[in-house]
Amino acid sequence: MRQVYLDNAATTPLLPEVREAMLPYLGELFGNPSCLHSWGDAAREAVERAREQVAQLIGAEAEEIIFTGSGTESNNFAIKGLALAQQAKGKHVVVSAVEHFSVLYSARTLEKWGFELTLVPVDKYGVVDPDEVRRNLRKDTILVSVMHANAEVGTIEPIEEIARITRENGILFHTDAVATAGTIPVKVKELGVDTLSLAGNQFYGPKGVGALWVRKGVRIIPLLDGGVQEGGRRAGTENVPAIVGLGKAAELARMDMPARIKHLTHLRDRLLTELPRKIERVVVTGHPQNRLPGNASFCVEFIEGESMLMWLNSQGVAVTSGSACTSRALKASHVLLAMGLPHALAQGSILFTLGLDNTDEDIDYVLEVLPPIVDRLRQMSPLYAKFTKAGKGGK
Amino acid sequence: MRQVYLDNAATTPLLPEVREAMLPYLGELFGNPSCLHSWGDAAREAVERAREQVAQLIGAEAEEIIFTGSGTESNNFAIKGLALAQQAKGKHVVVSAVEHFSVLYSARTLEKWGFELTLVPVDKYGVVDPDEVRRNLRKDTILVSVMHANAEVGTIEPIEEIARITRENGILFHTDAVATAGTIPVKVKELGVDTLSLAGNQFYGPKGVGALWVRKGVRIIPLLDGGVQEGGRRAGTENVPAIVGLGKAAELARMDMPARIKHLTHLRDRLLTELPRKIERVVVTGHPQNRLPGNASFCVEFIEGESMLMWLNSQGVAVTSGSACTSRALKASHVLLAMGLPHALAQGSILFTLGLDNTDEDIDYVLEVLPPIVDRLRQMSPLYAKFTKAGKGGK
Amino acid sequence: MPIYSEKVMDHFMNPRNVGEIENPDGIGEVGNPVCGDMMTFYIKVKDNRLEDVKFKTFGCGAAIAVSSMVSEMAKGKTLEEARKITPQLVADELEGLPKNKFHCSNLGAQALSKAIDDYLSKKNKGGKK
Amino acid sequence: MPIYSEKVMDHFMNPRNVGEIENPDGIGEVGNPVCGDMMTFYIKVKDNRLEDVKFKTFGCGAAIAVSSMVSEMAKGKTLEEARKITPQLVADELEGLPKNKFHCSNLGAQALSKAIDDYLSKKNKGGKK
Ligand SMILES: Cc1ncc(COP(=O)(O)O)c(C=O)c1O
Ligand SMILES: Cc1ncc(COP(=O)(O)O)c(C=O)c1O
Repeated sequence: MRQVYLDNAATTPLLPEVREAMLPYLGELFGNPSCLHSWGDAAREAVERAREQVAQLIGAEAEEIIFTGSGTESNNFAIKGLALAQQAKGKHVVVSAVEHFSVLYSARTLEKWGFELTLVPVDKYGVVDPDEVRRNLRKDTILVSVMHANAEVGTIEPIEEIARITRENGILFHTDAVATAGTIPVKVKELGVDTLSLAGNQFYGPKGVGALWVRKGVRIIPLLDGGVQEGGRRAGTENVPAIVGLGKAAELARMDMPARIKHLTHLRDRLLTELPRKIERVVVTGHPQNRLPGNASFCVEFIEGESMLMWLNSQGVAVTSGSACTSRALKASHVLLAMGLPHALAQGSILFTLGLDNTDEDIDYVLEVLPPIVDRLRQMSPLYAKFTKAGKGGK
Repeated sequence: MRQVYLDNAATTPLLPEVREAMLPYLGELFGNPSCLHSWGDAAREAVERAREQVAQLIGAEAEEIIFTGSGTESNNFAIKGLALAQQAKGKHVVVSAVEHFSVLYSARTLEKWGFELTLVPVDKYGVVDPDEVRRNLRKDTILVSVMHANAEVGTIEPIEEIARITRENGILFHTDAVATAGTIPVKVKELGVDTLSLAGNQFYGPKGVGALWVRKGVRIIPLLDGGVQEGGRRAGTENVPAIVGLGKAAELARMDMPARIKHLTHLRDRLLTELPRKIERVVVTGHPQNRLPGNASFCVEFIEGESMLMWLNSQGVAVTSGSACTSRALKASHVLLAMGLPHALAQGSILFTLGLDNTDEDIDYVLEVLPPIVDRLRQMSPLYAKFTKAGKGGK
Repeated sequence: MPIYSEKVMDHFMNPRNVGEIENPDGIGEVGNPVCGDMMTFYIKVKDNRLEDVKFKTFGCGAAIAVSSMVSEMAKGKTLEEARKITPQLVADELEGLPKNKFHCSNLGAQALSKAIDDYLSKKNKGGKK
Repeated sequence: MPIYSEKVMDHFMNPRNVGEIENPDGIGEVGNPVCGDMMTFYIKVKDNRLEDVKFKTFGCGAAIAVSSMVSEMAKGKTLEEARKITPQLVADELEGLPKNKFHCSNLGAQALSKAIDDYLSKKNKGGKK
């Protein structure tokens, strides 16, 4: 059976070049970068090269890059570390309603620590209105966090505009670029933010490694205390092979980005236009144009996402429904609800995230296998029964 | 030139079997364990197998194991997470003076959060006296942390006895077993502790992965907020290849432990007895018997550790001095000072940590190359000059 | 390691007794789109026995498999026997359910029970059958 | 990527001017075991020039290399010229020092300066030479 992986937002495979770059560090070059002997020297050199590569990807200085263990860690580090460093100035934090759980629940933890939190709403496309951010700023606001793009609906946020507002008000601005760094152009100077997270496994690099970029001069309290690794800002023996892989993936992403975007956009647009033609009552979620090149997200009326996912899997197709992969909460995605979708519709979420290996034939295959699955599930759906009884199309 | 790696406390090489076990997860089996499709299934299966393997190593239940990104993260998680979970009960924490920085500075962070900290002293061998712990307990003590063994001087601590005291007093007890798990027998039930940290790169497993064992029923606040990975206690996409490697390393360690201990103890004892015969005025640090099988630590009088390390490196021999590898602070090791060594002597620290690949010839080589290095450095040492002028041996 | 047992997958992909019953003797509806699962059970009763059971379900794989399993377990049973189909029994018959899906087996048993309630209340009122 | 430049390693492994001077004209001692490095500089002065410079050092690779470099830079210079050997100049001559080792170059310049002070104060007191 054809195997079609369309869940690249959950994690991407390693590019062969990335794996090759990592292998020596799983072998002979196993040293600890903090050590002063030759084994340490080789490891340190590798880590510093990777730091340069990651810095180049986002137009930053190498010394501004702090390696972490995941996108989640980078976001926890930023939200908690910046808030704690600023608490003498104020205790109010503003984040968007569609943030990844690693930002959202870090902000919830800040509430437990005595901070106040404001969630900024989004429009029906999942876009944060910069004026909404401005309206929610207070004298004691010390931190704003809005993600660069939402992985679930693909919407790209107006970071530059929000950054202009935070800068005017002397407030730090973190952006979670886990879904964008390595995928679309991300330049910290153009974005105008103060800190930015990214993760290796989002652009054909390894799991177990992320980075936080911290603008020079911005104070942040460590999340991990201990040794003086990463300039004393992130303790713990560095995950050298993964860092090397992240560096290599960053280099490849920087070089191949235009070609990748073109390829993914083509496949994405096929899904976005052809799927609603093949299946009635399907809505595209997220912004129609201003969205991630590899993201085609939908809600299918009258049926539930996981059951589609399971059926597709039986046909060799891997997808995600809503935020199923990170939440496994049984509730509808907080992102879709924040965009104003009714619960029943939000339950029917299905998310295709394309990767470099995908082809037109993969799209053809999905367009062929999905409609009968939807049919079958609708045949057993009480909601669909009500709809047809009420006079199909009469709505 | 002969290459002799004697810095296994800093990090160990991967065993070939461990690397083999990891490779598929850097290739085809790249899925995210949280996902519900086949790619996710394969990854989840691998992670759960590893959890079993780690649990077996320490005589625990699989569901009590939480994977983390490093020994440092495990310690931060335990110290901060247990203290925060217990703060309604009290705010006093007790840790030993010779803890690894990841415990020590986590406890210092607790101080900033309004907790009180007591450091328990050690004797000249680095041993914590359980009665000292008892004397320092208060009504509001909620957490005690004493490491299972100190990696720098090898001393193994009387964990069972301390655990008996904390249990009697209803106080949680964390032990940092990063230096012992996978190296000497570590059984959580025998130790009687409530939480225990371990790390992959200490026993021929990968970097970038650790674990925290949390006794069933013990409440702990997450360090990393976000998705519901690891039962909601440690968010972030799992580092599957590294977790698989940790599992395999745990399995191998469990099976080979007696043979490994025998091999390492033999080499260690040669260093401990022969080095002081070859070089005058060298002291063994740490407990003479009750110490890690691979740890031979010394202080060499009148000269400084890093300069020995650099010279040895030029001869192909990799060692560490004091806690040089994690602190790079220029000060003498806090462990040696806590043991009562004078500063000048503590500066002369040199640490050989043996690994499975080491041979008798490696020891012969070290015993051959080190004495002339010491001589050379002493010839330029003003402290040695004073000593010889004062009448050599007259001391 | 799929999250669902083979039995669950079988009932999910080949659900038994899907559909509606025309002029059913009882209908039981549970759940709502907010909680994520909705089930409607239809029953036909003859001589105090469940002559026919059908369902429609909106929900995850577990919800569909549970519905199918409950319908299969219920069919042919007396009303009293059918009441004894507990969530645990359903989960056991399915060779287990993931922890966070256990509530689905609750829903299945509830929906059946509601359909029986519906039948009984109609019978008491109308005296029909 | 070794932490030390080749030049530092050269001066560390082949330090110039190690030793003591018998009956030196000045001695400068800096540092102590608590801070981790100790240096003693010995100088011989003739016609206001550093005719000979020797040192003994207890310390890390950087401390030894700095001592060696300072001694080499100082030798043959007038006292005034020698005073102008700044920590930065020493570090530059060594092709850089790791950030956390920069203080060693301070110590080297200080020790030399102290030896010159010692010479000058003895001269002033004793009028010798
Ligand atoms: C926008 C965003 N932020 C953060 C994360 C967290 O990444 P991880 O689970 O790898 O730590 C993700 C994961 O997909 C994401 O999409
Ligand atoms: C006793 C002990 N605890 C914790 C750690 C921290 O481990 P890591 O730096 O790998 O996070 C070490 C490292 O050597 C250690 O020896």
